[in-house]
Amino acid sequence: MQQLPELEVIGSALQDNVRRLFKGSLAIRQIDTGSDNATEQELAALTNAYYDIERFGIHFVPSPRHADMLLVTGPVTRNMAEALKRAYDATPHPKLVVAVGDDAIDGGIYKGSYAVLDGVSQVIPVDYQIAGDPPSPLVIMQSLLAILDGAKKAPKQKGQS
Amino acid sequence: MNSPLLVPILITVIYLTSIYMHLAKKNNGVAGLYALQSVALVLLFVSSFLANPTVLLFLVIVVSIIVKVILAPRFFNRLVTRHKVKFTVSSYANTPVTLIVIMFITAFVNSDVFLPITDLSASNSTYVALAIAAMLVSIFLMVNRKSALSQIVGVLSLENSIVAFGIIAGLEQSALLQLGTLFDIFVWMLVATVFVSMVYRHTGSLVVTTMRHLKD
Amino acid sequence: MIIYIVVGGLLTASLLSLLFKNRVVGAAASIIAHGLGLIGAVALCLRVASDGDYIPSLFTLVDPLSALTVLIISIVGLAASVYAAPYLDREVSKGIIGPKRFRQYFGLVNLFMACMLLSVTAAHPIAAWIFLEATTLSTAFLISFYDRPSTIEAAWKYLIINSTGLLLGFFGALLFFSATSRSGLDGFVTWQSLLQQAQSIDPGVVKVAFVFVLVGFGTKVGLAPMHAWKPDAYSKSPAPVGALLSGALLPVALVTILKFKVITDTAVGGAFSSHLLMVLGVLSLLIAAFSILTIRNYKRMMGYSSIEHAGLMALGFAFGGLGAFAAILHLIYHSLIKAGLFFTAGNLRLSFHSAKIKNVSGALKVVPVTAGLFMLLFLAATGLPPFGIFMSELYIFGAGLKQYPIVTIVALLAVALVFVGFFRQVSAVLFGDPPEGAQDAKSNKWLLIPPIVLLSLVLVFSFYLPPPLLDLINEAVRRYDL
Amino acid sequence: MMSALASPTMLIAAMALFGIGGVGAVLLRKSDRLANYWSSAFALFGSVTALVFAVSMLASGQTFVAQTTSDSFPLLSFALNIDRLAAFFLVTISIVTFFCSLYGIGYIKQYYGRYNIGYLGFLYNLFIVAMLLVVTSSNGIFFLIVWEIMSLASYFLVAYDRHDPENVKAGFLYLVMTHIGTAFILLAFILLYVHTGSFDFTVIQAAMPTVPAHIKDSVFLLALIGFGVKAGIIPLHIWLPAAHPAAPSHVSAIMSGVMIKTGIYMMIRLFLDVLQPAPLWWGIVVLVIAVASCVLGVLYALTEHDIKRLLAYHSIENIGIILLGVGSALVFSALGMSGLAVLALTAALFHTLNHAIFKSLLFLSAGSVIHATGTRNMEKYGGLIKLMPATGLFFLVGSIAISALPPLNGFFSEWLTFQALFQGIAQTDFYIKWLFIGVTAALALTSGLAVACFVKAFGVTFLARPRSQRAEKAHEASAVMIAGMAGLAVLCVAVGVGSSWIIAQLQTIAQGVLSAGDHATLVTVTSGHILSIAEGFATVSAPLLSLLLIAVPLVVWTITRFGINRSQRVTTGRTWDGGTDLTSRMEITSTGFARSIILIFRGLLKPSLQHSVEYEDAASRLIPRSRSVTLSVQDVYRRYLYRPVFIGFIHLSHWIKNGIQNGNINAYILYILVVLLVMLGLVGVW
Repeated sequence: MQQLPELEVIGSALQDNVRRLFKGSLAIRQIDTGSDNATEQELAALTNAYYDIERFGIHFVPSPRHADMLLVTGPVTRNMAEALKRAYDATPHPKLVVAVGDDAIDGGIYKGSYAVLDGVSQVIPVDYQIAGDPPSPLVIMQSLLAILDGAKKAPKQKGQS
Repeated sequence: MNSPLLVPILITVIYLTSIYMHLAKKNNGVAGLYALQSVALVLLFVSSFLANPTVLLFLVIVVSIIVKVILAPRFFNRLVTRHKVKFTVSSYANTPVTLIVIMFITAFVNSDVFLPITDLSASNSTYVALAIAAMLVSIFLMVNRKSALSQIVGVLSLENSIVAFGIIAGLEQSALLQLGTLFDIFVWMLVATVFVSMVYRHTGSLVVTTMRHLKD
Repeated sequence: MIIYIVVGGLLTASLLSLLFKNRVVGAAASIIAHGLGLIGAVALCLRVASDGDYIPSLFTLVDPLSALTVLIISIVGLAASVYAAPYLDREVSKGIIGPKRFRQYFGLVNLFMACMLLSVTAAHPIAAWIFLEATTLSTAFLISFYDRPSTIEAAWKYLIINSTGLLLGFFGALLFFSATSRSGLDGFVTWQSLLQQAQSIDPGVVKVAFVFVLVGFGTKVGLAPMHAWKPDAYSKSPAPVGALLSGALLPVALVTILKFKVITDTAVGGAFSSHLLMVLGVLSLLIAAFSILTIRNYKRMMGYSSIEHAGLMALGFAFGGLGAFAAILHLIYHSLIKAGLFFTAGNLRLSFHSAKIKNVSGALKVVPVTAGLFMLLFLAATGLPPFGIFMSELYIFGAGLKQYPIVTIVALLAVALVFVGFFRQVSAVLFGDPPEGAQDAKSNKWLLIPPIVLLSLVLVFSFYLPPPLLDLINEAVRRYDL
Repeated sequence: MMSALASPTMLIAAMALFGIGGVGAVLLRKSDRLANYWSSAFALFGSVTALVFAVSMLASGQTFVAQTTSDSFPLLSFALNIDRLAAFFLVTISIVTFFCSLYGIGYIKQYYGRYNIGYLGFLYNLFIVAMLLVVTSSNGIFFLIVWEIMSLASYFLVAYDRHDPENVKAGFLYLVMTHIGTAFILLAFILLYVHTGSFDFTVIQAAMPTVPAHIKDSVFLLALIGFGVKAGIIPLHIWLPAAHPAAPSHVSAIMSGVMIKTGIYMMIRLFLDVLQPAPLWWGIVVLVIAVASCVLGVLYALTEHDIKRLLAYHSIENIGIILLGVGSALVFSALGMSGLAVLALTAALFHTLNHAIFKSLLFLSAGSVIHATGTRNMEKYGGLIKLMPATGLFFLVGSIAISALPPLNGFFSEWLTFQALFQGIAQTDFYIKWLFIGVTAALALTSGLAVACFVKAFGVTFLARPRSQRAEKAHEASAVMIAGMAGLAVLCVAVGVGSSWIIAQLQTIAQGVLSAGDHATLVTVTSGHILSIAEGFATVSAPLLSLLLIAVPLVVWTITRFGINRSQRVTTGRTWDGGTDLTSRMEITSTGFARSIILIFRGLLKPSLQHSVEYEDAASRLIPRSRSVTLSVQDVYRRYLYRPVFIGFIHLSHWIKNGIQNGNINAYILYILVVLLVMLGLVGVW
């Protein structure tokens, strides 16, 4: 019960940022590039009744065509590399790419395996990283807030490659 | 018709022979009945000749005797002996039914329908009717009998009855034409007997019901 | 004299082919005789068209209708004999018949032709009958030409049924003399004198007589239900004989009925004979239509087609007026077309070795010219324009619709059904993949020229009737339609 | 100048050109190329000549009558009567044949070496000549002759590609149906002859007051059936979806575009001209048939996946729409509302012209597609617009036109038909009013379904990705074929834009047919382009509408491009596929597209739905290997009407044949005996 205010605080800050940057609605496409599903559990928790991230204007969408942000999880298996690249291409500009979880950042515990490419940045340019194995929902939210804060400061930063 | 008694007897003979042809069990019998019928016909010619003697009519009589009385039955008998088909094959209707049908035919001929024709020769109207009845009975022979030989005899008997009708009803033709007709009949007989032989050769019997391959 | 010369020529050809073993002699002689016959027929027609009836002797009387019939017979006869030579040649080379059969064929065919010519030009009804009966005798051996069980069967049926029928016709003819014999004309009665005497015959007798004549000669024409011999005889005889039976013998027998019909009509009015003809005509049409629908043999189909056309002609004459005109036209067209159809059917048989429809397909691939001709002749036979039968059928229906609407409509539907059935079979024969062993009869062009000539003739007559021909038809209608 | 062009010499010249083309093709048959060029070129010349003649006839407003009686045959006369109506049909025919002949030059090439091109050329020219004569002849016998020649020529064209047994069957069905139809027509004409003493239309028309009403009614019904077979009204249509696909495409275009209109022509000629005055129920019957044809036609079209059969069913639908006009005209003229009758007939005539243009365009472009892919099955197409853009564009133009979307020609004729029906609702009394309400609803339904159907046809054929190897290797049609299609596409637009002027012209034709004077004018054209019905009941301006339809998208595009998204940058990437590769199996199929509509109308269409599942292990039936659903629609008329009748006839035939011709000679002689006795018995009666 003590955490509730913290969640609310982060949430309303997020909401403010989303309202300002994305006219009230941030669309996220989550891409699983072969993760162990731990990060997915946490991301899924974001939409449960407790966190209910949608009330702050953040939605998970089914297609990268609709997305403002890509949340990429997993160490990028060889088979998923091409799909990741296509999803990245399909996402309209401007877009944010966030690698979520340690394995997404550099392969994590899978690092060096013959089956993985050791991190999202090996395949597509990554804008932000959210560390943790897995990061908890609150961490994710905090990170998102930080990302949006950063984006707010440097709005012309993207639109590259 | 100068001999009032002769004509009725002869025409009755023709009529009766055509009925007996239905009943005959042997092929020779059918041929014999035809010969008898032809004799009666020739005698009718003779009575006509006595009334009105001409050379041509005499010729007709002679040819008739040769063709119908002598040659035709001999052809048939030779056919029978050559092919060893002594007994004629069965008929569709049994004897009582056959007789009933013949009765009906005779009654029909004596009905109003044929009145104008039987009246052609008022004095002989009954006998005219008998001649017509003989005709129809002959056709019925062809319908009823399954033997090829009976069918030939049926056609010939039909011809005999028609000629008899012509004589009695006074519808005689020019003798020249009668000779032509006789010639036709003679050739017809030759052709028919040849065909009977061919039928026997190809089917091994004289039963016309074996010839039922040409349908639809 | 013309007619005697023609008949003499035919008989000579008959004798020559029987006497000489060389088969060229018989064929050549009969083609020459038939050619002469055609010239004679044309001359005869021109003469009758310009001068009226041609009566060279007591025995011969050629009126317009007879002249037309002579012309038809001669055309079909010439075409048949031209076709027969290569046709039989091919059958000999295929081993279907022995080489000696040439003699038999040409001997009998010439006799057959002579009998038909004599029958149709005979002045005396009984003489006409005698020669008609003689045709039965000469054709019996032509039908059994292949000497197989089935051909014997066909010929036997032909012989017995036709003899029975003709004897009935003979009886009917005799009855017509009931008036004349008493009025002292004794013996030699011509059609003309019979017609003049017609009024004095007892109407009752005339009616019965006409029934016998109709049934009797109707057998020879092939009107249903006396038609039963027709499919058998047509399918089992050699193709040119079929052409002659359908194209020449049918008109001869029909014309004989007409000659009696006009006498009957004079005596008892037209309604009686019309009604009888109508009954037989409709019956023929219906039976033919339904039979053709599922027929399995294309040569038997020709037989039913003839029955259908005989029925149509009977209807035309029954309706009278425009119908009679149309019926005579129909007679001409039908003979030419049907002969052509028989020739093409013969060609098909030569190529496919079978008259069964299920064994014949893809004719367009194997024998394109024959198949094309077959198609066109089929269209002509079933009354599609521009072929003349369309016109004649139209006139026949036009003549009948007002007075006999039901008969006409039934006839119209039956004709449509004939088309469906016929077309079904033709379609099966022409299209598809040919069976194995079918080969083009590489081809003697003389097997194709007769049907082509006949088709062209039909096409010409469909648009243009030469004035003498038209005169003859009109005169015939005037005489035979009261 | 005008009178020279309108002289009959031009018509004779046109016929002669076709004749030279046909006969020459046969003579040149040894060389496929020469035969093709020769016959097509002369068909082109002939069409142009006929077109010039007919247009100048229309322009000069004269009527041409000629007659040559036959010496040999009574009652037959080669009588031509070219009034405005006939001239209008001449125009329609010659426009379509012109472009089809052009297209044919390229299309025929695929038959080189396989079939005889000479005979194709002959039949093609014969077919056109016969059609031209059909709409100009004014003697019943002469008409029947050319009518049958037309049918026969088209039969041979249908069965031309004879190596496909389906085509042979289609030809069989076609000729049988058309022959039965002709039998009815024959009966109708004979009936008229019996009661008027002539086969000449003018004489018949003059003698009409003396003809009893029941005879007129019989003639009406017979002619309706007879010409209905050719026009393809339901339920006499069964030959149409079989025969039109079977013929070479440029011939299909002519058959569907104009040949079936000859049936309409004769209905107009007989019902509205020769047999007038007509009772009210004729019009009602025609309207009911028209409704059945248009609704069922479009429904069956929806269910088709054979592109040419689909188009053929649309012909049935459009014939229905045309007949709505004709039927309304009949109803109005029976009610004495000659102005409305003129309006309705004008609508019918206009739709006739339009359908001729866009349907032949559609058939030609379908022909190009078939030529390129070698199949008529739409499920095997897809993505063709990338490979054959011109054809795709023309098909789109045709689709828009046939879907009655403005500003193409189809819209205006259907709009006019609607106006006629609205006037019917507005101006008639209770029962007729409800009839018109029903009819209008049916037409509205038809229009909607037609759009759906062409969304399907165009989408499945040209959009998405190729669904077969042949479709991947498709190639654009050759230049002449494109020229042929382009001409018709341009006409679609031009007739649409110029519809006010054309409708005004057609109105005078309709007035001529109905012998209604100028006062019977409901359609007025003001300031050159505004078409107004019944003094402002409804107005439309085709040029303005077209301008609007071009301007609005243009404006929208301009604003978006240069206003809202000035700084927008466009990048082209690959299609988002969710990570899996796109395959043609992911596309919607034509059956799938139509499924929901079919199920809505399952009461009418009686579709058969079949599920079949194949299992890996048949015993346990746990894991399915494949699952297929078959949705098929059979023509109910074929199944419940024609098949039983045909089978019945076959049974009857067997029964009669086996009963009578049983091979037993005794029976044969018995027939003779029985006939003899029966007839003798009848002697007393007659």
